[in-house]
Amino acid sequence: MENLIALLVAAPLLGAAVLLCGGRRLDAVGHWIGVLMSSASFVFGVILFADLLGKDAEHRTLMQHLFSWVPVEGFQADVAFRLDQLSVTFVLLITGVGSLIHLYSVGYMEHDERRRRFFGYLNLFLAAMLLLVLADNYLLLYVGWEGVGLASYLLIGFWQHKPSAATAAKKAFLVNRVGDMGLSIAIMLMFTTFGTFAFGPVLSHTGDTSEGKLTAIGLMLLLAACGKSAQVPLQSWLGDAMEGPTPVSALIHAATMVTAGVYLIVRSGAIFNAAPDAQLAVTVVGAVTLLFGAIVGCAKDDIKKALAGSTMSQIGYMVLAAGLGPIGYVFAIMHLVTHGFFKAGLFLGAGSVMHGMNDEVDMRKYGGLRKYMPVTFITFGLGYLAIIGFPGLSGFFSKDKIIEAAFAKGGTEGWILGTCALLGAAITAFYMTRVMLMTFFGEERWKNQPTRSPEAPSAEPAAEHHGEHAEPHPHESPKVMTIPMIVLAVGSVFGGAFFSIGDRFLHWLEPVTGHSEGDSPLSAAAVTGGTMVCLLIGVGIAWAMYGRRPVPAVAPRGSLLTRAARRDLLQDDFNHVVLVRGGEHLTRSLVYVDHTLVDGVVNGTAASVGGLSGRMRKLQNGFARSYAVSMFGGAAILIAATLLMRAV
Amino acid sequence: MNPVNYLYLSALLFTIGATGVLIRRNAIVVFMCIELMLNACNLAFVTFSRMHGNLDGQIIAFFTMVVAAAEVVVGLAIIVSLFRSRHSASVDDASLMKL
Amino acid sequence: MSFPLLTATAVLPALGAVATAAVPAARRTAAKWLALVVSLATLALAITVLVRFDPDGGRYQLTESHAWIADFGVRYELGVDGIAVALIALTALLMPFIILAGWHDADPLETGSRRWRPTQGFFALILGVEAMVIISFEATDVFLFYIFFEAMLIPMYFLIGGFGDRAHEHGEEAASTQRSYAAVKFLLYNLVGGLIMLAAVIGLYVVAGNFSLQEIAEARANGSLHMATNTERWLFLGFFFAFAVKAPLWPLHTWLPNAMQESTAPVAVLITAVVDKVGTFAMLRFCLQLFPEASKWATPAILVLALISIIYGALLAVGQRDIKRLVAYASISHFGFIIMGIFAMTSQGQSGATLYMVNHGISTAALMLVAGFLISRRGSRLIADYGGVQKVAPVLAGTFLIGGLATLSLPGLAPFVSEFLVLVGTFTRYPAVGIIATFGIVLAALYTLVLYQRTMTGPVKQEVSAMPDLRARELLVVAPLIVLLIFLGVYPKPVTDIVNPAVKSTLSDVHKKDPKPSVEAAK
Amino acid sequence: MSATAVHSLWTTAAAGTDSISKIPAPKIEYGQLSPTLIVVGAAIVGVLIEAFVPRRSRYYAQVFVSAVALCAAFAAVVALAADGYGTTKAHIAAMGAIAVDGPSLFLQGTILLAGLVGLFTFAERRLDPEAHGNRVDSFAAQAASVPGSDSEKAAVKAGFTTTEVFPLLLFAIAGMLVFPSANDLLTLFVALEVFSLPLYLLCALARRKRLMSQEAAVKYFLLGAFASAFTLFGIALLYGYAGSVSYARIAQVVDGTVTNVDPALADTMGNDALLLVGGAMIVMGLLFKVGAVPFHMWTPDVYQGAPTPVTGFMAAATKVAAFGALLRLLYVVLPGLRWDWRPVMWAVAIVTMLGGAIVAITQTDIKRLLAYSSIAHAGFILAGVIATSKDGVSSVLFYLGAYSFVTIGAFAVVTLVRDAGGEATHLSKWAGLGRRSPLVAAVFAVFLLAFAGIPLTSGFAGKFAVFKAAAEGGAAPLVVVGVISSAVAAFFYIRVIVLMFFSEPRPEGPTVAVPSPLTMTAIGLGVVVTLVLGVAPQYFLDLASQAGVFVR
Repeated sequence: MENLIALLVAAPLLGAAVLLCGGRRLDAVGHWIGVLMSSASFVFGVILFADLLGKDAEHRTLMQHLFSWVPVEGFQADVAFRLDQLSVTFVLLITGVGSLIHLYSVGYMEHDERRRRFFGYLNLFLAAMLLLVLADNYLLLYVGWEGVGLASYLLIGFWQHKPSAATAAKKAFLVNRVGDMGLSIAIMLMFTTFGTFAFGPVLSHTGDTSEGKLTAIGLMLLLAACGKSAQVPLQSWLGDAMEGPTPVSALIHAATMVTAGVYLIVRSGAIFNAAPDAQLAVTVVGAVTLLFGAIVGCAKDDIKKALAGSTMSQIGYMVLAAGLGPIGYVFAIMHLVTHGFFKAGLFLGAGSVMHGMNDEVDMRKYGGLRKYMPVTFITFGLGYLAIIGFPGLSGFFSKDKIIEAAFAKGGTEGWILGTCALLGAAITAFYMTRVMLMTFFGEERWKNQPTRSPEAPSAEPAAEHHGEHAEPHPHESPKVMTIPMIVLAVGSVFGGAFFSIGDRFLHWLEPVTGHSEGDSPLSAAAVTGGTMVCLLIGVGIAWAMYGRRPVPAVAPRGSLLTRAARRDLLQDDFNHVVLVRGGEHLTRSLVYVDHTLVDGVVNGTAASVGGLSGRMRKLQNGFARSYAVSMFGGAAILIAATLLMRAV
Repeated sequence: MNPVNYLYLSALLFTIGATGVLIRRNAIVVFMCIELMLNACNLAFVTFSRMHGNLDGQIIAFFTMVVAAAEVVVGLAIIVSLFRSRHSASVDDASLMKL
Repeated sequence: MSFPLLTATAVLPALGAVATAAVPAARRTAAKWLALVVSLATLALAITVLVRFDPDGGRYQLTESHAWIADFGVRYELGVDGIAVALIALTALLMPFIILAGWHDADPLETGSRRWRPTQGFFALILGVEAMVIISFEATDVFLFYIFFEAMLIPMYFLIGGFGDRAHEHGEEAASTQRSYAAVKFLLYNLVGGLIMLAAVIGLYVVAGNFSLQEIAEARANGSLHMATNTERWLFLGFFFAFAVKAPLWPLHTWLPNAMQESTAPVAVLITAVVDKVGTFAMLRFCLQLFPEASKWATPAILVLALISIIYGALLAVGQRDIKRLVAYASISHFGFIIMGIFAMTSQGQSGATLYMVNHGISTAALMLVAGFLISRRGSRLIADYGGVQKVAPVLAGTFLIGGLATLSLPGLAPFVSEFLVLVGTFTRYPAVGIIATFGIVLAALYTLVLYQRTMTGPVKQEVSAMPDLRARELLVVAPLIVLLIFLGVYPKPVTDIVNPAVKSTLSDVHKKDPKPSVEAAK
Repeated sequence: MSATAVHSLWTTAAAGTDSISKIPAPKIEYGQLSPTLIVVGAAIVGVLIEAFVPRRSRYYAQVFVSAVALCAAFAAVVALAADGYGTTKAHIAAMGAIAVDGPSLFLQGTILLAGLVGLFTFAERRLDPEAHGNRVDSFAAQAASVPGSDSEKAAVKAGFTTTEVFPLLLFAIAGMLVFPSANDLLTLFVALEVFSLPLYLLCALARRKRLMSQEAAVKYFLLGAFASAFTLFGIALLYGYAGSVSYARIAQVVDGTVTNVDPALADTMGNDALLLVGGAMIVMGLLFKVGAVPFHMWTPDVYQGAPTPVTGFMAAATKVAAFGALLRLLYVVLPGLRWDWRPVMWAVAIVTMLGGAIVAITQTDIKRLLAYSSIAHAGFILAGVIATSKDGVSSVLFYLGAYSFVTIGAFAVVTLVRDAGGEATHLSKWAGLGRRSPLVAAVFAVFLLAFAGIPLTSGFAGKFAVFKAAAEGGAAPLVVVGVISSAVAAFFYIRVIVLMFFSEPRPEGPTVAVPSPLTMTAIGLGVVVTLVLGVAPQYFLDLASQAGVFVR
């Protein structure tokens, strides 16, 4: 049974290889190969899952050792997989949602002549992501870690002819690299501390070393997580990543890849448990990000960017939970899964809307679409209710638990974190309602005015196939696109309930993550009540602003905060001024230094020797008598020197 | 008379000759100065031979004369040909090659 | 007396060079094929060496030893350890690709004198370089090594100065002047290094009385040969300077960008991927074995220089406007890593460094050769002259991207393994150095992706719109390299197994042990 | 004849006890002096040929005689060496005048070979375009006729050639053969003049650019005579110091082994001032011949002005002979003074190496360039001389052997590159030679690389040998300076290579004349020796090290 694990990774990898090397002759069937491979690995996942279920809780861990990868003296890195409750959860999420999105893409990318390549990249991503969650040591995890980075780079920049896309892709990779630095340093620290970096030994020996070392490792892991999961301060890439095709945004930048950071933290729980300071840092990052993302989400008019903000903020929730330690791990993962469902659904919905609207992304040019695309409206709506935590839907359970846990952290920290979480819930409700209203309700702002007005450039070139400046004719998307949306909607409706009733999910994961009930200052009921209140407030304000009053087709100037939020709270501008400009100056001056100083010294020496030569050459003036003089002088010196030698 | 004085004389002659080489322009004169130096050498040889009481120095003096004579032959030949082609025996005019 | 395999491996290309040079002017293509065949035959021999070499056997194997110049205490002594074997294999492996890639680089534009045969010369010189490089990897006699270490410069010099990119932004005249400037710079830098080494070599003879690496190393080990501290340090510096020029290490690096910029892509590969490796290899083999104490004494300074090379090279790569210069500075950064790994004096560091030499050779070859194909199509080296190539030549762009990803050492590709080993190996002994060096990987990503973005993505430039995709020959050059990159990235064990024992004995020469982890978690 | 021989003859006569018949005839080992004697004899025959053989056939007769003589002499040298005169039977012949030992035989051999190769370049008659239907060599039709005058034209028309050059060459070689083996100061001086005077004349005999040629001769002659005057005075002083001119005797006095000093002579005998000044003056004379800074200034002008074959021969053979004499002087006569002259020689060596290398950088004439490079090489050799060890001697011998062939070969190549005005020696004209005639350019490149001391050429082996000796002799700083100056020197050798191969050929550039087998042999021999001594020098190193001992 263990041997299946490798197949999980192998299937999509094979798919990627075939699709990318296959050449044009595969264009016709390429996308179906992609779908086949992803669903194949989903099937394997299910089989393995069933196998695990068969075992009793303690022995639900499958290991597969393939071969010794980098054997050097003390440094032994193997290619080995570990399939336990945690990883299998991810496997199912990744392959499941992945397969759905593959299916969706078949329809969505229909008109793109490079569709084969697109599916190749998607498969590559699946393979890397599975490698990430299945790896049995940090170095192998690192491979998956960068692998998904590469896939996301390729997919964000899929439409490379658009400078914006290429830039966004590059930015994403670079920011992630900064995070990867953290991961590699963490691995080095582990190696020096434990002499290994395999999960088993490292996590079981955390007791034997100093807290300082563990804190260092923890912080480095956190840095890595920030990069991958778009947490402050490394969140800036996620917004731009929306340049990629929408299915990519749904799969990579909502459901799976961006949650890798959470996986890393939960997986390394043992380290964080032993390093409270690192944990605190994690919670802080989480709390800050969940507010940051939420605020950004409120101000964006680009539907995908708005959703991106919300992704950021939701992952903030997860990280926050993961930072709370054993209290939160389970709920972090649980929220991760439910979020996977409804956020993916939302993105697909957004994609479907754009598909029907000539790839218009500016919500101010939407409105009243519910009549035209009912399925999209319903699925999107369900996703909406799920994310704001409408009672009974999945978001409600998972998010509520996290808020509880935050309070349960105890002490002032607990209060602060809890309040942040609550606040976040309120803002979430606000911006999601805003999206909902602007898109599906209100008057139809897209009537009698061409889309793709200069200030809202299109994200998708598929427009080239529809008329450029024609008035859009909203229409429902084809089945191949709607079916995945429906499935995901179902998931986002019932997922939470399914997990929480009888704490199924808790008991499932406990053996891996461990669990402890914190002593919450507030009763669970109180928290839920508070959440409900926040929710209502958020929705209310949104209704007041966008439901009752008509939405202006051109964004109003807005308050200072709004304008800041539109620009990702100026964080990008900071990067630009400090890093980009500064870097440019640095490199330019270094180039100058290399040319004038380092090279100059050498050339200078050469030149000076040449000059000396020129001057000495003048002595050779062609007059025999002056030669005689030099001989005479030389003789004199020779004699004098000889005598002198004797004298001294 | 103390033979050492002859040595001083020869040294003096040698120096005069050398100086002549350095300051005179006419090749012939320069050459004569060189001959003078050789003669100074001869004087020294003879003197030393006297002091040591062996004849080597005097023999050498003969040899030197022979050599000097040969030198004159060659030297004059060269200088004359130079003079004929340039109509000047000045060593300073002969400075085509420099630097 | 068995078959002198090592000599054969070196002599074959030498003979091939002579033969190639002798091919008449009219039969240009024959010369090319001849060169290719010879290089393949050499590869076969190198593989035989690889097979005959027993990793668990003695330190130096397949040894040959003959009297040569008794007066100078010089013997013709050959022998290979794991490190040498790996590098010989690399050299022999890359040559066919270099030759194939340079297939048309030396076709004469104008037919000069009847006896003027640039093509024959080009390939003959390449083979000559191969012969000299191989023998300097094999030499276990310091003098023998030195001779070829120096002699190598001459053919390289003609390759750089004599053959350049076809089209040039300022016309052929300017091109030739720039070329000869680059060539002279290359030669003088390395010659000065070599001459300073010559002084040290003579000094070594005065101290040791012979040049046999093994004898001297043994004598050092069992104390029968004592060097005064200062003598050892001076000699070490003499050797190291030459190797640092060759490697090249900051601040002795400025010849490399010019050389790589002006020479054709295959020659540029020859420089960084093959010839420069002799420098780093020699640090491992000679500096550490002959002067262990001095090596340890110099380690801090060298590490700092290596660190500067890493960061400085990467930053300058970011600032370049010329594709080849960019790759050159990237290589400087990578050589910083290699040297850092060597002088970290840990088994991970040195195994990593050796592996790095091999991987860097392959990855640079891949990147540079594709870049060469690109340049040959557009006739310009300036990044700004490209854009949107991905659209018109997807395969070219794809291979270029893979080469770039290898350069930024993406996990799954070969360079990642070696780079990480070097970093870990350094980190275990000098954490600060390791951490600073890690910034290098971010910068690497920066310059590679910027290069890719500017050249391959974005709207299609007018000049590149008609650019053909990779031809069969070019694909034949690139594909195997890429396969190799992936294979060694996934399964480097074959190389590490060969290298590890050699590294172990090198470390024992300098009396260094790996630092122990504070917790014995590993089972 | 030698001084001591003569004087013993005189003194016995002065004793006057017995009748003249009792005078013992001086004992001369003709066999051991045969190389010199053969050459001298041939020279005299050459003179006779000039006198009696009709002009048409003179050239052939001269070449034949000279070639035969040189080969015979070389054979004699080999025979002597084989007979063990170089090692076991080494002794002092001709009543103390001539030392027959390793160094002298080795150097004589080298000189003879160099002379032979030189002879080939002298005899080359295919390079210059035929004048009025008769082949001409690179020497003036009639030295006496004024350049550009009618008489000259007439001489050319008549097809005159200066076949005297061959006897002159032989005389010079004879002098050079004696020079390094001279074992007393008088012989030294005589030999010096014997090989200098013919050279002075040869310098004046160029066919083209006669004014420059004559000027070179004048400069060389005046300065040479000036230098030899110094030498002679030095000899006088040493004689005054030791009361004898024989090396052995002087050496003994220097060591103080001779104690029975007549008090009356106390102020001269054993007076160190005389010794030091005298020694310095003689050394200066020799340094002038090897062209060491600051006595080098004649070198560039003379090398440039002299007919190129003469330059090549001079550059090679003169250095060999002069360094041989210098070695013998310093190792046999003045070893006791080592601590006095070594520091001075250090200084000379350093300024010579650096001076030669640095000034060469900015030269624009290939012959002057080679002149300066020869100066730099003199510096390198001096480094070996200073080692004052057996290794030092043998390394110098080896270096001289290697160097002389490279030099002659290089100058021979220079004779090939010609344009309307004869040889095109200006560097700018060599641009793109590699494109026009790759072979010639390649050969010249080999010579240049050998000069630069690149491994696998004789230059490297030689340089390594002398530096090794110097380092072992405790002159490490000298080695470092040497290394630095070789780096500087490398620059201008490379410059020429760049010029030949990497720069575009000029349309009005020179043509490369196709030489006769004579010059080809000269060049080919140069290349072969260069490579053989570079790759497998062991045999010759053995030869040199066996020859490394002076007889005292």
